[in-house]
Amino acid sequence: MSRKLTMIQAITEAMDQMLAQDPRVMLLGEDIGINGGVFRATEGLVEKYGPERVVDTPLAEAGIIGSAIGLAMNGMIPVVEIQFLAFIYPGFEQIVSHAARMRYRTRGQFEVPMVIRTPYGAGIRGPELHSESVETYFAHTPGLKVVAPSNPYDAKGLLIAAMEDRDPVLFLEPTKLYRAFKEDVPEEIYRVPLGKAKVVSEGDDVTIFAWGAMLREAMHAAKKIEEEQGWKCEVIDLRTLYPLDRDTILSSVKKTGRAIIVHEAHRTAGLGAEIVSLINDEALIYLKAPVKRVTGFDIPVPQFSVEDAYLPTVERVQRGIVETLSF
Amino acid sequence: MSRKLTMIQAITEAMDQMLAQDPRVMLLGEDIGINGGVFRATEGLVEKYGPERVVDTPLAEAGIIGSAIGLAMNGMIPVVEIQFLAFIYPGFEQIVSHAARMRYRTRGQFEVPMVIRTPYGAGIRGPELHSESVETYFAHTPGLKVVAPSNPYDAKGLLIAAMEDRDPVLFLEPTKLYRAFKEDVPEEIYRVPLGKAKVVSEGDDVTIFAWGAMLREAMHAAKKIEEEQGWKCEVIDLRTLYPLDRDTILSSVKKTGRAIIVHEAHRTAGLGAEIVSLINDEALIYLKAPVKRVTGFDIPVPQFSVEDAYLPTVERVQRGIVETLSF
Amino acid sequence: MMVYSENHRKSFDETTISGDMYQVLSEQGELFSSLDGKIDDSLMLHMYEKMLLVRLFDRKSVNLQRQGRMGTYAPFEGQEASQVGSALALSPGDWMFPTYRDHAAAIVHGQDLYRIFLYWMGHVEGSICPEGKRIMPPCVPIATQMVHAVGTAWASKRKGEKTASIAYFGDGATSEGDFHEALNFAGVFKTPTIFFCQNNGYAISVPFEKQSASKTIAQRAAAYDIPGIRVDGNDIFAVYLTVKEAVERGLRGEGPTLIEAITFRYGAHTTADDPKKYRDQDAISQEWREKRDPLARLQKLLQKKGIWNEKLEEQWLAQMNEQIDLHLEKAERYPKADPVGMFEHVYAVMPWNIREQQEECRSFFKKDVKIS
Amino acid sequence: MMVYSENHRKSFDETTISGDMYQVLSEQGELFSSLDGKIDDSLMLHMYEKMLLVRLFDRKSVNLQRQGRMGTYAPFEGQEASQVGSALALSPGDWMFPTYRDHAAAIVHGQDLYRIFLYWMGHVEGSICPEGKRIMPPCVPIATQMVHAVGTAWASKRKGEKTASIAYFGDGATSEGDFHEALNFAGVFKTPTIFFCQNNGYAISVPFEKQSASKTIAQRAAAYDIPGIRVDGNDIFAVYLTVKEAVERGLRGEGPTLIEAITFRYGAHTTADDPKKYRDQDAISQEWREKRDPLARLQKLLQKKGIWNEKLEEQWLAQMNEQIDLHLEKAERYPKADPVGMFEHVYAVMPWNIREQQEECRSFFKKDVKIS
Ligand SMILES: Cc1ncc(C[n+]2csc(CCOP(=O)(O)OP(=O)(O)O)c2C)c(N)n1
Ligand SMILES: Cc1ncc(C[n+]2csc(CCOP(=O)(O)OP(=O)(O)O)c2C)c(N)n1
Ligand SMILES: [Mg+2]
Ligand SMILES: [Mg+2]
Repeated sequence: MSRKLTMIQAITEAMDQMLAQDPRVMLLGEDIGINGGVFRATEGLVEKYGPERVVDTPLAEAGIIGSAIGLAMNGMIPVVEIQFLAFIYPGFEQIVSHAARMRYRTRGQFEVPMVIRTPYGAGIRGPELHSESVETYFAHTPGLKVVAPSNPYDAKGLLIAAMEDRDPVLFLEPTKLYRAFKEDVPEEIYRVPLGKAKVVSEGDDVTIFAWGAMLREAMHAAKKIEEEQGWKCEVIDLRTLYPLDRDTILSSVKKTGRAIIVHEAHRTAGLGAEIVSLINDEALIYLKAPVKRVTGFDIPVPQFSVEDAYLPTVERVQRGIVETLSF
Repeated sequence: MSRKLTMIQAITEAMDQMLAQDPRVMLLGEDIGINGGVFRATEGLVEKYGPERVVDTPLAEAGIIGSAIGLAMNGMIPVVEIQFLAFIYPGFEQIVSHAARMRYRTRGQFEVPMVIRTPYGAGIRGPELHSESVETYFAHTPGLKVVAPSNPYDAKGLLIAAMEDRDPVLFLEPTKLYRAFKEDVPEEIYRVPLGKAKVVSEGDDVTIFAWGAMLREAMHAAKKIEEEQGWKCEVIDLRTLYPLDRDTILSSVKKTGRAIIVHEAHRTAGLGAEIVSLINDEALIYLKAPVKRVTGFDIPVPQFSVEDAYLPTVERVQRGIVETLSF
Repeated sequence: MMVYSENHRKSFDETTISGDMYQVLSEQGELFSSLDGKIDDSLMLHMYEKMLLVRLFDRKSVNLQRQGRMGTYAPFEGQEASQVGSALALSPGDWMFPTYRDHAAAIVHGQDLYRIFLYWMGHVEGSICPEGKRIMPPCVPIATQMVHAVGTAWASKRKGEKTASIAYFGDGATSEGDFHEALNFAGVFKTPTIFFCQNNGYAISVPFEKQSASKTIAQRAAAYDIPGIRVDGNDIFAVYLTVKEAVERGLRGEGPTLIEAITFRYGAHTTADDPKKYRDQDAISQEWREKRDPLARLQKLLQKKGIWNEKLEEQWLAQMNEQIDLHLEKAERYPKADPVGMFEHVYAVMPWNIREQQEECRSFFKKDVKIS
Repeated sequence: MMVYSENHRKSFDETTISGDMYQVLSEQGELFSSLDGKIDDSLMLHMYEKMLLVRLFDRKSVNLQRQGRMGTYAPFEGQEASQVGSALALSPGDWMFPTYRDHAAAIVHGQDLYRIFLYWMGHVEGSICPEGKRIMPPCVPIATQMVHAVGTAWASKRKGEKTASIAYFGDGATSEGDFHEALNFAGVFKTPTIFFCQNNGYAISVPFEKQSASKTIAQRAAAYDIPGIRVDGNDIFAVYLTVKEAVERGLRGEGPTLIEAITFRYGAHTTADDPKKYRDQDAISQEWREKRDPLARLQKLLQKKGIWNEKLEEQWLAQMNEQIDLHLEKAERYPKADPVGMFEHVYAVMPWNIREQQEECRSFFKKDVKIS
């Protein structure tokens, strides 16, 4: 059975069902209790599972993430909510120097199975530092997994998979999509495997890689390109940003010979560069044109009056496709 | 007039001369006073300039970097020493959310002219977290400049340029090279401009990009390749990692048609990927082979008994060159 | 007056203790002690006027947000005495580090109203302060500005300038590591920094009892051997005198002070927040309004003194509304944000990648960039 | 005994106060109060033995480093009473979070000596503890492990296990934000965490006066309304009893305790450090050795009690040196690090990129990888 849910509902349901099923699961974060989280992702959960399992913490991200590390090492499965991605920075050391390394450091003797959920990305007219997309920092950190769903179905399945994963997972939720649309989501517990990209639509002329909120821009652009120019784009949702699903990336590019990467993050040293490099490494001879990066710019995500100009737009993606196809 | 100095001596001299010349300059850090810093970079300076200008701070990196931001905004030029690169993480938020953004946020009304110096990189048999090379985190952060010298001459000139720069500069000092060799260093104050790479040796067959401690591996490999195979490598020291000197990168690759990037950092989403992408963007048609990344692996920098295996070696670079040239 | 650190007891006079916080003006508008030589009638009137202005500004802002003319906004109604009183105790050259909620303080210290409108309208120029002022942009990441206020004060001290720095923050902010590091640094380097905490009892939905096992914030000062004072944050005289003395101490070279001002925000955390979810909003907010309102309290005193009456208030209201409307007009007439401008000021000199991206953006500009 | 937090005064007995720290065993080996029912003769002997063993181990390690048989090492000589006394107060299942200097504590809690040698020889396997133990690897980034010890204790509490967690840290660590966040979290969630600070007066070269304006570390507990105790860290009885009581409090559900143990490292910060640069090393170190040595002090008492003599000591020394040598042999005979192994355990299941890189590395392996 499935019903239509928004992404935020799908996320709530994933946590709800895992709390119900596994007593080791605990939620930690600022305002996630009675307030249900600033985006209402934990709405109703403290009422159902009590304040010992759905914990309003003090306002201190190193404290939250660091104590979650301890909880995870001692048998719990903590799911941390960070209010916005930029507010993860006070806990950066805990993530990079500890969560990501505890297994390595102890040769597998201790592990840190935890999930850090956080809204990310622009497009909701947020104040400064509420719209960041710095997945690169984490995709450059061995020991972490990084996930970014683009739709309700994947959000639930990926979050459950993340909670069952034995490694720390950073779970990036595109704020802009929380309530953007509804989609069929099965009622039961199911998994969408980490590390697997998804071919969202098939095509032969060019591959578009995207994730999170950018997937919709990519799809939109692909549709317009098909309507206007008749070219068929293959659109791939990466879903997991670390480890990347290289096979899916390469087999598509080997087929199309052309690729575009769309991401909100700054261009320089963004994850797009790694995808370009994977293609360079293994599929250079298939390339009929340079791989194109359509990305956020190399400036701080600006105040919201101009955030639409910061973000890749359908038109920017379209132009990228045209450039690539007419190279 | 010049004398032979080690890199650490050149760095000390840069600070010494700038302290002498500019009363706004202040040094801040853990153990930088009477102890002269754990690597002795500030040796003798507190005796010369007093504890008000060469300040032993409490052990708190957010406090150090954050108060340096305030000092910089109010007319000082703070030069912060972080004991090892991994210990910058507690101050990560201060760097990313403040130092890098204050100018932007205030439309240029306030600026943060500061330098954060820190030893980085492996190869000195250091304990865990003493050998990191995470320049990507910072090269993906608009508003910062990132510099990494590979020799005493550049170290002094770049550090002086960084201290005179009006933007915050992260100054990465390759620990392994601090005392590795001596070189002619002019006595007077001089600048090596930020943002300019240097062609260290010219060649037509392949370009090798490197920085910091890896430059020597690159040079060594180039020499062996020339001796053994007769191929001539063009070796380029990037020196500034943000902003990258694209012109120098591209004109060399357009000439040689082949490129190798050598860095200690993890491969995935390392700065090498950005260089591959710049080449892809503008010089794809010149490429005779995939650009090769010879890098640290996608694992935490391991304990020192195996750090030599983590680091790119001359042999790994050589093999990379051969692969590229025989593609 | 409750002072939490020994070495401070001497310097602050112990005029009045009510409950465990320093009070001068009772909730009924009575003075607990004489203000002769400290606060004269004209300053009292000035205090009242400023509180009135910022309250009107705050209400206007909430309304603008509701009408869709402004983005999310963080209201401060109820906290006027804390913000106005503390800001009035500063000298014009002092450095101010406000949060997203401290517009009243910023306005009193010289920020233009239209800038604050611009800020919440999402304009890049909303964080600029008037030339020569040191009013920092509203700080978004909690507690991070506290260390900056150590740095600026430290620089002032090194330069021999008689300039203090004040950091505003909330009760929730006291849980962050930066709070600790800032207080410790300021204690070590004896910087003229005022750490001004508005304890409004909540960090969004989280009440202070969940924030810490400690009963007060002022008591934390002892951990750094600096003075910690708890004041009635709805008593503008108590706030003003406390901050004034803290500034003087700082400028005498005696170091920082931690001030905990007990107050309450009547409204939501931001316009995106629904306080009914986490507290008995109507009752609790009404109780604070009725019993402890910072304006009403001062009004009573002024009325008794015969320097306030309804007519005067109406005049003020008219003038102030006009002033606010002028600023609003200025903000709403402000040139539409030019996307191409967002590439400026990332660096002192624009590097090649940003320059090219600016061109890239420019090429789209006329056609498809929606500007709000 | 000086207790810095009210609600604690009742639970700790106030047997003896010397200076401002809790002492039981005087520097001359006299007992300030009876230990009947608390520490019997055999435990005293055990304490002494353990201190002797770890001292030998420490000296051996320093020598090995000098001989180039080991990398940089962080010696703890002088701090034996703090480390051994605290570790002996734990139960076998308690979680221990040591720093790079707390090998004595780790050894007492069950870590194998050869593992510690391996650690400083740079072996990847140097951080493993015996099966079933909860001895964490030496924590390198200062103060970061303190929050972990909140988490593990919290989990124990949730699971209804009678298990405490102890975090070791130094005086310098108290300046980091994580110190603050850990104490605050533990206070809020009342976790059975013992925050055990060895105040050896220096963070590398920086004396505590420069670390903070606060006079003691124990007094910081008041900021979180948790108990803070200052003990003579060279008095193993005082340390043991204090930690024991803190563990009991924690397991009774009364929350965390901050303990400041006053001690001194006789040697350098690490073998890479030269203490003569920043202190009058010979004089100050000699003074501590002569007046306050943790072993000498206990030896005097044991001798008076007639349960210690030179012969016994010699027997012990012989046995212990043999034991240490066996472990050293084991460590030195340990298989040379296999570079290919460094790719394991980054993730539970190796992803493709690491697998391929492992192959890449393997292909170089026999020829050019220098292994130390
Ligand atoms: C580092 C960080 N974490 C989380 C947030 C999200 N956030 C914004 S305001 C707030 C509550 C702040 O409470 P308090 O310090 O009491 O100030 P108040 O809002 O009551 O004035 C939170 C959690 C943030 N801005 N920065
Ligand atoms: C976050 C961080 N900053 C800096 C360092 C470098 N460092 C290692 S030990 C040390 C001094 C620690 O002093 P203290 O806490 O007193 O412990 P002690 O060494 O005296 O046992 C410093 C600064 C580090 N390991 N981690
Ligand atoms: Mg608050
Ligand atoms: Mg110490």
